[in-house]
Amino acid sequence: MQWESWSAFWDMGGFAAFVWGSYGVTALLVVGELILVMRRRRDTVRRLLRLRRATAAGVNGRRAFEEIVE
Amino acid sequence: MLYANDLACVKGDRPLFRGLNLQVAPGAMLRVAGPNGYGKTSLLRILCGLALPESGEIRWNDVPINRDRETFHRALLYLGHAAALNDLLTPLENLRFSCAAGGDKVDEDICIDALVRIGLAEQLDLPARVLSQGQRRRVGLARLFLGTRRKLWVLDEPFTALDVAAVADLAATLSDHCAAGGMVVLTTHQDAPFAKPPAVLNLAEVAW
Amino acid sequence: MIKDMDKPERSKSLLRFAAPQMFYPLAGRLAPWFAAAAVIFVGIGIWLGFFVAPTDAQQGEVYRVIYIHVAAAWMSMFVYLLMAFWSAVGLVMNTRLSFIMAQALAPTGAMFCFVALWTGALWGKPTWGAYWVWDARLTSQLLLLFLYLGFMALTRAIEDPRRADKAGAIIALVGAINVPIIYFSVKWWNTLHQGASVSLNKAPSMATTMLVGMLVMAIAAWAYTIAITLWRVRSLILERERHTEWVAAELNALEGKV
Amino acid sequence: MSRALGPFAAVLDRDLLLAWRGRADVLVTLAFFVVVVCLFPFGVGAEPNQLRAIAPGVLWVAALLSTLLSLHRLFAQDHVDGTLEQLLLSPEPTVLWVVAKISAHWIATGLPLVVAAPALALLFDVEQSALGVLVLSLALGTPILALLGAVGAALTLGLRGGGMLLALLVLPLFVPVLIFGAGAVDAHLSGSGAQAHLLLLGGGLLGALALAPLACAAALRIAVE
Repeated sequence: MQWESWSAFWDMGGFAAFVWGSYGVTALLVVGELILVMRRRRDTVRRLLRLRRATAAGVNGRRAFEEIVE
Repeated sequence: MLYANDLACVKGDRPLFRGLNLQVAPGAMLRVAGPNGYGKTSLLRILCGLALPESGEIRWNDVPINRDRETFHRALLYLGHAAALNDLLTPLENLRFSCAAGGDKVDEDICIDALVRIGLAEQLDLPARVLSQGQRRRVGLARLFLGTRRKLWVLDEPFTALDVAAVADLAATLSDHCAAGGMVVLTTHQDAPFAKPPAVLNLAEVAW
Repeated sequence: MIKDMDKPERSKSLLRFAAPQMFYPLAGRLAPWFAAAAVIFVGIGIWLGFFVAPTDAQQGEVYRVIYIHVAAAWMSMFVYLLMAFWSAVGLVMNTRLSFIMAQALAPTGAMFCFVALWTGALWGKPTWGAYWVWDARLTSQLLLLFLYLGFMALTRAIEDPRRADKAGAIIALVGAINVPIIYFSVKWWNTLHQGASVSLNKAPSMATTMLVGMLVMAIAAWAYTIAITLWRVRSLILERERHTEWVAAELNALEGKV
Repeated sequence: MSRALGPFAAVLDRDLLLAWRGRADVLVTLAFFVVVVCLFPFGVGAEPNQLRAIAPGVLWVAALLSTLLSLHRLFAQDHVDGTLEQLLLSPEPTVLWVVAKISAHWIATGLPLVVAAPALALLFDVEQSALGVLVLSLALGTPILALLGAVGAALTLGLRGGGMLLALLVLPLFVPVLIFGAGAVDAHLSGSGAQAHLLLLGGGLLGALALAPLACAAALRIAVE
């Protein structure tokens, strides 16, 4: 075990800001990316579902399709 | 002989047509009809190899056009909506450039005769930017009178902005071209006095 | 004209996964496993890096940033080359899935590139007293980030998906050819201006545990990249193939859940 | 206008004629180059040996930015008026007239920069001996910028916000040219000789001449779709 105590661990030999700054931002970015990908998938599926309902309801698939396409 | 098999096209994310087959034999003329937005221009551009179809294949004399691009383009003359005209050049310079760029050997007086015939005698040496929309389209059409040995003519709305006399003259030229064994694929909203009524492909009936 | 790879043949060859319809469920099954592997390896890597590896003689504890910095720098380079590979495959075989793969990789590559720059800066401050130093590797890393941003900006700026795919593929290939050129010219330029003294070399004495820690973190980064890319590919496929019946069927299945 | 000599001569003649008729644009590019170069003394201060030190870099960055700004003129007009479509339908190989277009563009915008550079260098009190190397490095470097820039211009053809996107795409690719271009003059001034830099620029030019038109032709084909 490298560290005498947890507080020494967090202090990281006086470089806490730099080490935890690096790891913290990296963790933030990784988790952020995961959330973004998941949300993107959910939004895509929702948009396609809404699109499908609209085109199914439209009189002529082609006409309704044109109005919906953002 | 132009032959297209099972063509499909999606513009952006709008599906236009699918499973489209067409065949243009020497001497034949095909009119592509259909309301706006059904992909008439897209089909023409796909036939020329300017655009890639979603799926399907196009053959010229039984050779896929992307396999032997040079032979196909040597036999093709495409006139699109834009008249391929640069505003800073005169009609004569523009016409001579499009011939040279297409690899045709055409000397000056033939170009002048073509421009005079299409009704641009006075505008020969004016910069193209002063020309009217109809005059600009005529410079594009002048290439049809140059007697270049291009078999397949693909014309997008050739008759727009032309007066009655020019329409008749152009229709006669197209009919002569077909009579001489050439092929024409065109789109137009007005019926023109062709020697023989063209075959019609209506995109509205081609389901997606 | 187009060798139609999109209709799923029943052949048993791996090529059948080139069809988006076949690849979509496969990606769905594989991604969680890679994600799990990533979590495990990160755990081991952190444990090795922080609790087993000794303190560095010269740099003290701050060198522990190396575990992320090196892994991210490697990944940003590999992901770009992977993008160039998929772009080349896409242009040659005209399979749309290859282009989708390249575009799915780009954001993760850019993220690693930024992480490498960020951790490089935070590591640089205590070791040489400045957040940014025109070190050859850091500078080429910065230019690599511009290449990533250029790729992503171009593919998003073009509405028509097919043109976006091919344009992105071309810039990825052109960029890939230039990456070594940029790297060596920057290296030449760097030694010219500042001499070799100031450069971000690795911690001199690489104790085995440090090395192992770094490798484990690199593997973790690989697993993470594969997982996140597979997920992103799935949503890209859904967007691209929305006209097809199989997407309609897929949407039915998802009707209630979303 | 020359007789029909095939697409290469036709495109080259036409574009040079167009550049001559639209020479206002050429003067604007040149004026921009001069203005940008003159800005630096205001920003950095007029202290002679400092100016002398930064002169090669300033001249090169200004040349790079001028090239970047004029790149949109390469294909935009032809794309709008339909000439690009006709050229792509020409039976002759696309690469042929693409090289012609880029050469005409370089003659119209790159060459004036090379000619103007020595005069501007005098503003920075650069030694006489270094002027030769400066001109040579620009003469070798600006065509590379034009070739690489043409690929970016073709890729961003017809896109809104294309200008910024074009800069983002090509600037990283310009960095090596800038390094060895400006480096050549520095190396000459420091006495270690500029052969290595100039040879590298020459090699880069040949490489770009061989590869860039291919990428540019492919990009044009998809831009017109």
